Amino acid sequence: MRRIYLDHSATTPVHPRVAVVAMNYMMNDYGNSSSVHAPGRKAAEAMDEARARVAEFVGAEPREIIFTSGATEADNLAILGVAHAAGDRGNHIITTAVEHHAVLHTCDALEKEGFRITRLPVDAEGRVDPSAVEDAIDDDTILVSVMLANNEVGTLQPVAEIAEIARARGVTVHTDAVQVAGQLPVDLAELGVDLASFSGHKMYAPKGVGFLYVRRGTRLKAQMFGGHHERWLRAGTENVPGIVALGEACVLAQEEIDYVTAHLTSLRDRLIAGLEERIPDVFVNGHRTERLPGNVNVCIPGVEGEAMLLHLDMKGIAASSGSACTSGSLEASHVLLAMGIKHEIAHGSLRLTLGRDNTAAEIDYVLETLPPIVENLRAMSAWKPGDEMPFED
Amino acid sequence: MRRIYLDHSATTPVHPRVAVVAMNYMMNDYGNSSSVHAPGRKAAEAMDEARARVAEFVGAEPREIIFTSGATEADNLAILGVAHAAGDRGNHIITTAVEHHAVLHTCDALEKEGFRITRLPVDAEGRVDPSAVEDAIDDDTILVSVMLANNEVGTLQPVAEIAEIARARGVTVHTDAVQVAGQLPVDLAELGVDLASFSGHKMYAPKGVGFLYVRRGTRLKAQMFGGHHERWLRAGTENVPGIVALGEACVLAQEEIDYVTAHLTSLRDRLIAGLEERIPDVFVNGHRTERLPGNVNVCIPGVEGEAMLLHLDMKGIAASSGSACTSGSLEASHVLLAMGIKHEIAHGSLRLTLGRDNTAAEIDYVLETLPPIVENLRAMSAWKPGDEMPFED
Amino acid sequence: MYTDKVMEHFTSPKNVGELENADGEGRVGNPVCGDMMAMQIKVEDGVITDVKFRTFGCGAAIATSSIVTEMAKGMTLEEAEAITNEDVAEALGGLPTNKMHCSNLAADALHNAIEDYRRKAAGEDGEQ
Amino acid sequence: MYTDKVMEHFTSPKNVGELENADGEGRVGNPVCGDMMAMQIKVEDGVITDVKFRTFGCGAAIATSSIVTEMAKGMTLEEAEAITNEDVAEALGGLPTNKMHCSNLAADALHNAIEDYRRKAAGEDGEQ
Ligand SMILES: Cc1ncc(COP(=O)(O)O)c(C=O)c1O
Ligand SMILES: Cc1ncc(COP(=O)(O)O)c(C=O)c1O
Repeated sequence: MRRIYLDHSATTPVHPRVAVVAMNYMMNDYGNSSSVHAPGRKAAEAMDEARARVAEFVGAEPREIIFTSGATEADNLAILGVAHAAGDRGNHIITTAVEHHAVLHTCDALEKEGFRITRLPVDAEGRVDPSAVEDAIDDDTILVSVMLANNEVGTLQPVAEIAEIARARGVTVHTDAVQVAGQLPVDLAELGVDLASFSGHKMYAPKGVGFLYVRRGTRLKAQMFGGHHERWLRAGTENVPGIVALGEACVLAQEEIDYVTAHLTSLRDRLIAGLEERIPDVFVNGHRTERLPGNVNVCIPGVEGEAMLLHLDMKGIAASSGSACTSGSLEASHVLLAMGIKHEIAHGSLRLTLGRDNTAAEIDYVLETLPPIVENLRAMSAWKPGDEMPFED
Repeated sequence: MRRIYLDHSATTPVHPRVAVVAMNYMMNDYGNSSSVHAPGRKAAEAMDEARARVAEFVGAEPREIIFTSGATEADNLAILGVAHAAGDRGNHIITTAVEHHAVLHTCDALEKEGFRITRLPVDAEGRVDPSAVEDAIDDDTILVSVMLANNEVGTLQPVAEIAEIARARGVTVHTDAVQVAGQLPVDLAELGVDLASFSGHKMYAPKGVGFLYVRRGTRLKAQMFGGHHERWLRAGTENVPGIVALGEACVLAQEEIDYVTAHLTSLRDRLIAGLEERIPDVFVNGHRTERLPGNVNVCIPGVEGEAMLLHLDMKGIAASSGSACTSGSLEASHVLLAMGIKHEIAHGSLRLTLGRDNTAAEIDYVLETLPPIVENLRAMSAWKPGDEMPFED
Repeated sequence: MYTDKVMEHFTSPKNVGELENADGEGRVGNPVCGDMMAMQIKVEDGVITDVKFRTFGCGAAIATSSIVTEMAKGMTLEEAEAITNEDVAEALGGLPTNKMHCSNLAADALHNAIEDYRRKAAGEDGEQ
Repeated sequence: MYTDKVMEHFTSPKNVGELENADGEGRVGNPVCGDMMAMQIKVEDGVITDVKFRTFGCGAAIATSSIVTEMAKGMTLEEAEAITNEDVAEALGGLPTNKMHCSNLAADALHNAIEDYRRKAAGEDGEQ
């Protein structure tokens, strides 16, 4: 069966060039970078080079890159690290209602410790208003955390504007930049943030590695204790194969970025246009233009997300749904709800996220395959778009 | 040049059979285990199987295995997790002076939070006295953390006895079992501990993955927040290639354990005997018999560790020294000092840690190579063993 | 994650649709949880002679709806009332644990339909 | 981690050993830090004509000891006193940052030896 992977926001395949690098550092150059001997020094040098490559890719200095096990850890380190380093300087954190759970649940944990959390609302397209950040800042504010692009609906946030506002008030700024890496160029110095989280497995590097950008001078407390690794900010034997592979993935991403941005954008627009043409009542979630090139997210009223996914899967198409129906939680997407979408509609979201290897022919196959699935599920549904809801909230 | 790797306690090469598994889950079966579609389900199933394999290897239930980024994180999760879950039940933690920094520095961090830490001394062979644990327990004690085997000197601790004492008093018991895995059989149910840390890269699996055993019913607070992964105890997209590779490494280790234990023991004893025969004034650190099969650790008075390592390295031999001279810290090994060894002697320690692929011929090469290096360095030294120390403390 | 039996009922659900002149109708679920089922029955001499359903929901919701209609058809009302959500899950070879609560409501829908039938029947009786 | 120059001096250190009838002797370091150097000089007409060292220590300690003896030989006492630990590190093409403090003491050892020479010389002068 034809297999079409359209879930690149969940994870990406490791690029062969990147996997070969990882393999080498697992089997041949497997030294521990803290060791004095040749295998150890080789690992240390490879890691230094990877750090330089990663830094170059995001417009930072090598010493500003702290490798972690992924973006969940990077988000946690940024938020807990700033909070726990704040001391008497304040206990108020501003974030948005549409952040990834790695940010939101970390803020929840801090709230239980006594921190005050402001979760800013978003508009119907998922954007936060920079002036709302300005209004929310008070003398106790120590951190603003706003994602660069939303992982569900692809909306880009005005992070540069927000960073300017916050930093003018002396407030540290963090952004979860996970989804942008490899899709759009990133220049952190220009963006003006103090902290930014990235994940390897969203950009054709392996799972289990990511990094936190920490602008020189940012006050941050380590959250994991042990060895002297990563300038004492993150203990633990470094994942050398993962880190070196991530360095390679950054080089690759940088080489290809113009092509990839254009390629994803064209596939995205083809897919959106096709869905709008072929599926009655479908509508696009998120901002039309301030949007990740690789993100298509729609609601299809009258159909539940998981049911669509299962049918698509049987046709070889791997997609996802905001409903995260099987992911432990059965709740509708907090992102779609924050954008003002009703529960029953939010349960019918479909996310198709594109990657560098997808083709126009694959998009066309999706456009042929999906409409009959929707028709079939709608025919079976206990309610129809346009009808009054026959079930009680 | 001949290359002989004798630093397996620092890290091991990934076994080819294990690396192939990792490679497959990077490039082919790269799904996110939370996804509904076929690639996601395949990842989830592979992870379930890996969890079962890991559990079987250590004598636990699959649900008692929490995957982490390594043993540093596992140690942190165990110690911070128990401490932060303790609430009013107490604030006293007992550990030993010879733990890995992942335990000691985590305890230091808790001390700053207001916890009371008892660091038990060890005898000249590096062993802690179980009755000292008994005496140290009071009404506030919430945790005893004692490693199963020391990573520097290889001494095995009487953890089963300690666990029995602590658990009889209602105190949770953690053991850092990192160094034992793959060298000696482990049966956690029999050992009687509540928590145990392991690291992939010490047992022929990749860096960047490890696990914490959490006995059913143990009170533990998550330290990283985000998704619903690992029964809410450890958020973050799972490192599927690393985890599945770790599962494979556990199967391999289990298959080979009898052979490996015997093989390492015989190489170890050959090496120790040869060193004692050929190097004047050398002595073995750690317990003679209650010792890891793969650990040789000696002090060579009159010689500094790093100088030895560099010379050995030039002869193709990768070894390490307690002095950790280049590892950020220039201090003598806290383990050797805790065993009552003088600073100048502790700076002259040499650790040779064996792996499954080492051979007797390699040991003999070391035994030929090391003595002239020692002689040469001693001739250059500013003091000699037996002389009065001509420098002031 | 789903058994073959679940997938079979999900992909080829039985008894989808609406009955003309249903004798009883039940609804369970709500927009928040994301699973909503409507079930209709036809009853003759205390026996369920026909059942149809419409469901908005995930794989488990559709599969449980389908199988419960097959189970109920030909049963007496009392037999049908004795079907539990657990029975339904079991008939499907099991369901993922996180689906046991929200999405496994088909037996409830059937019971609601029977209750509706009894209420109406009582009303009709009353009118006679 | 070490430059080629460091490794050269570490593997083939110059001027190892002891002088007969040294004119001055210096010692730096201690057992705790793990680097200990003893340096001896021979002085004629205010010029260092010979230097020897013995060092217990890491690669950097041995290499700095060796190169400082090469640098000092033939220098006037004043020139030799002007050598700093930083000069030594620079002559080796640099040292790892964590080695700059503890292991880079060779210039200090040399200065101690000169001081010892001057003290002795003053004593001898006094006796004349
Ligand atoms: C005894 C012991 N505990 C903990 C660790 C830390 O584990 P990891 O390297 O996985 O961070 C190590 C190795 O560095 C170790 O030897
Ligand atoms: C926006 C965003 N932040 C954080 C994460 C978490 O990163 P990781 O998968 O590396 O734990 C993800 C992906 O899961 C994400 O999309």
